[in-house]
Amino acid sequence: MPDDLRALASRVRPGMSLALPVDYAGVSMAMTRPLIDHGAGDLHLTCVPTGGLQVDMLIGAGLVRRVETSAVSLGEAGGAPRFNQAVRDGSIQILDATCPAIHAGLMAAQKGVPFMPMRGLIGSDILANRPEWQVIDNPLASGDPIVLIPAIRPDVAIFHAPMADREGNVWIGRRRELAAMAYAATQTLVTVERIVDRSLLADELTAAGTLPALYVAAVALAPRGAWPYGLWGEYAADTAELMRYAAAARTAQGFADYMAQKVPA
Amino acid sequence: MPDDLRALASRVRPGMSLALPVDYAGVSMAMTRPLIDHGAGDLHLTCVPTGGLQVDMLIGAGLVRRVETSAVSLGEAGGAPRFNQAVRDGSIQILDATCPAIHAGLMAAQKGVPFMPMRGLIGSDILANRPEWQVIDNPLASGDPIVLIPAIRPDVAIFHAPMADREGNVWIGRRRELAAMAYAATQTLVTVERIVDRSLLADELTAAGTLPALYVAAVALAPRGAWPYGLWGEYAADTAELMRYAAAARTAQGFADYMAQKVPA
Amino acid sequence: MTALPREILICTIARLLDGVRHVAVGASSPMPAAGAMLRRALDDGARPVRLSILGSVEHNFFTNGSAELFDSAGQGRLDAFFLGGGQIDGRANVNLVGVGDYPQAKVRWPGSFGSAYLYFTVPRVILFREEHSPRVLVDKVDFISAPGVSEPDVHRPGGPVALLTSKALFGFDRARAGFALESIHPGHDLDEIRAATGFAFDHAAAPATTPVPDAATLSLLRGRVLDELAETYPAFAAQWRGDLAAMTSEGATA
Amino acid sequence: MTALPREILICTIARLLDGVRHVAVGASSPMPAAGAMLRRALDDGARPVRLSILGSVEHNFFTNGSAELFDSAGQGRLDAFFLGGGQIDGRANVNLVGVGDYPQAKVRWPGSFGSAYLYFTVPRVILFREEHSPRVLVDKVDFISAPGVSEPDVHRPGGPVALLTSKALFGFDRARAGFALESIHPGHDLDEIRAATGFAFDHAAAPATTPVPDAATLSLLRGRVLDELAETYPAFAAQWRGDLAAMTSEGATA
Repeated sequence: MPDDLRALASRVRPGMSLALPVDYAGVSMAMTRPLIDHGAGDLHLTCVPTGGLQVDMLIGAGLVRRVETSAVSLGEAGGAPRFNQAVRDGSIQILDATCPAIHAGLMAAQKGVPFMPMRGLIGSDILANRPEWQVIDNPLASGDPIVLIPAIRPDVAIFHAPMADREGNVWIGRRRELAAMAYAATQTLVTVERIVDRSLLADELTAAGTLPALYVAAVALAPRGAWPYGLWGEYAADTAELMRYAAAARTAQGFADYMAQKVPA
Repeated sequence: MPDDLRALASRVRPGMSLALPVDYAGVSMAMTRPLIDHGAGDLHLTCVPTGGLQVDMLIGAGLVRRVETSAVSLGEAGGAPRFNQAVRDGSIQILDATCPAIHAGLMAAQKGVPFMPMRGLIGSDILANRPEWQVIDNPLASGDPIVLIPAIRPDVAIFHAPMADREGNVWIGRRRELAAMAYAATQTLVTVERIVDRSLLADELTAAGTLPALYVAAVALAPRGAWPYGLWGEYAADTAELMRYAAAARTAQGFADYMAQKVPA
Repeated sequence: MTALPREILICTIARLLDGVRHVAVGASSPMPAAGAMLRRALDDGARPVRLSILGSVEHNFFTNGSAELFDSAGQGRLDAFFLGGGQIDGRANVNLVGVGDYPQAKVRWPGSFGSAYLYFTVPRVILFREEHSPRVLVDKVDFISAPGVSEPDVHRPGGPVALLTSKALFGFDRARAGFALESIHPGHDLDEIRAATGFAFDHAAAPATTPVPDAATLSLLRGRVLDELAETYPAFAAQWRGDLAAMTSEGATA
Repeated sequence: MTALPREILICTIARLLDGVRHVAVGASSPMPAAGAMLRRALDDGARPVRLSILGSVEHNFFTNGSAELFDSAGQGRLDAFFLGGGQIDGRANVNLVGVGDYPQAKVRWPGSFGSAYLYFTVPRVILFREEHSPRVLVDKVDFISAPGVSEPDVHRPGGPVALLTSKALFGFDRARAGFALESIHPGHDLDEIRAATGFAFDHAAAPATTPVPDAATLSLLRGRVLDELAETYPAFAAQWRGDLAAMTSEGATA
């Protein structure tokens, strides 16, 4: 495992909150084993807005105390086995959300406000189980109940992107939830397919899809770092590998055996 | 004047609210004379978040009832003469704001919520003169006053951008306030330097800076359509022309004479 | 031409989408996607129909991250959406979370995704679940991911309009907060529907049969739509083509 | 080497920016920009200093439109900012709107820009106005674009720390809500400051003189910083170079 991935992982301390992106946006799977080896546990995961393989592995490795998410699954490969088991066992706390509520919480942090209002939710058991989400009467129009979602301020956001430059600017394209995570988080750790010499801010075409270094604490090179997930514009998901994991991780032992395997080069 | 600019202008009806961008983001100066010739008046202008030459001209032409803005000026060329005169005369209503309040109002519209909370403002005369902006006690932490900014939902947003494709997708680069205006507005009218044949969504590099056609009601070609303002990545502002306007428009007659001149080709 | 059961479903979906400008479907929802593609093909030249397939790179015209779908719904720019559900009850409540006591559900499903928002903001939400059984169509869901109806003071421009299963099509009456059987698909009958449905519903004494697509629609579906679909759902399209080939050869040997 | 008055101001600004990670300046603010560039040059190798010049394409590393500056301030990522003001009063209230009764002001200025937000959220706001006269430094502003102090319950991580004019440097005491004279620039004296200031302020019996930059700082300023500045503010840089040339030739002929 490259030293720089290890260095990134070492920034995570026990009890921290981590924001992790949805499957198709750029999951830094390359960081998963370094995080597990590093071993900082008692983590609070915020899935932006849903989770998959990485979340399942961190749960399986026993590092997770709580998950806030709109869903966790392996997509075509089915349910997330370690997540489902942990929920049944009650070994993790689950904070069920709905996608735009997670976006709203991050937006509140981005804007430096304590909450964002959000439509919907009223009458759902999601809301009924989230006492920190408050229903108020819209102060601008009485008789109009509306939910307030508190700001979500992750300690660390972690994702994978196609490229970064030497100044630490990261190209995220149109996957702007990655920027939203970074704006909201205290520090953001990024793995990339490649590092380019020319500043991504040097021309307007690349600048348009760039997260400025202001928000980026550290960058590490990790070619095919989303595998077995795909990376938009770069490579497709390895569904067979996801299926192989899904089958193996049905049991704790199967999960342990899978994780004990050497990572394919 | 090209027919398609006339067609765009004809979508504006008396009494409508128009969102117009800041000087450096991409002002569709090409639309100014068509709007004046079209003559729909009683307009409410929302400057995103400040205004300049276009706002001054629309006011000078007598089309404006009300301006919501964080500032109106001609930048290096000094104060905005027709705006300043109209404020002194009381012939327009001025809703003084501060930049992030206008962004907050547009964001509320983007998110489909009635308001956005915002820090700051408390104790300012801006707030004191905006009765529709409410101060509430933060429901999530008592003893914490916070301002709510109502959603701003313009009828029409108008801006100028480098390029559009034949499907109506518009490349706005990193000038994402243009997207914010379009998300918030009912319809968005865009002039562009050029129309390209290839879909802007066909590759991730251009897609990253593209406003999808979903938000765009009409596009018209207008080369150098921001002149005498500049367009980022394309051409610089013509400061001499701005100075010439600033000097001419000190009086109503001077303004009328300036506007009666043929537009340079 | 004889229509396959899935073709009847797809044509029914296209019918339910009549008049939409923008419809979104989930990542692994080939039938709703096919219905939307058929709608787009039927409206070709008359009205543009935009289709967003969530999580797809190909059929994703959004450029503001995964929040943009929800934002566009909040702006009133999304006309139709599909929801499934591990459980759906007679008040159109949807459960995507699990069976048993929350949170330690006996069976845990992935979660509610965007349902608790889109169900409120999208005017035409179509409940689509092929399995039509008392296990899915229950009297009362164990967990409400998104409620079918709301109190009158709740801002709710959207909600359920129909429930489509492999056996039947129901309409939903928001005022009454209940389903009414609109039509039964060919090959099924009212007794079977009653037995398979865990909630009470209104129905005519002799319910209508779900219309079978005409030849023109079928040919559009098996031509342009199937080709378009194959780009995003190759496995589903291949199976469909296989079934068509089997049906043709059966017909030939019959 | 003798320092020009503007060089003393720029070095004072750089001193006030000691320790910042990220500073933003307005579009037409060459002196604050020069101060920030000098700070960056002084900290080279020790600590990165990010400089955002609003409205500039060159010195704009933001990629989320004009809202991003304010967002970054709300996130606590902006350490210092400069505010001018048509009027500034003794409680550090700032008026960017106009003179006379609002809204039909006798004199109308452009407007408040982002002041009513950044004054609350940026920890180190430096009030910078070269004109030091009773017209600008008033007892009470006609319109509060942004207040200098807030009630204790108001969320306010930011606010004014200093007021720098062509004649003097004041510090601001938030608890007392008043200015104290820190130093007078060479060539000015306390009586002049008193006469030119429309509000009361604390001061020592014999106020300090604003330090003049040492030779090393001056050479950094006239070398690297002036070159950097010329890219964004060519007219200002050219005038400065002209004044330096005139001073040198005066010195040669003296």
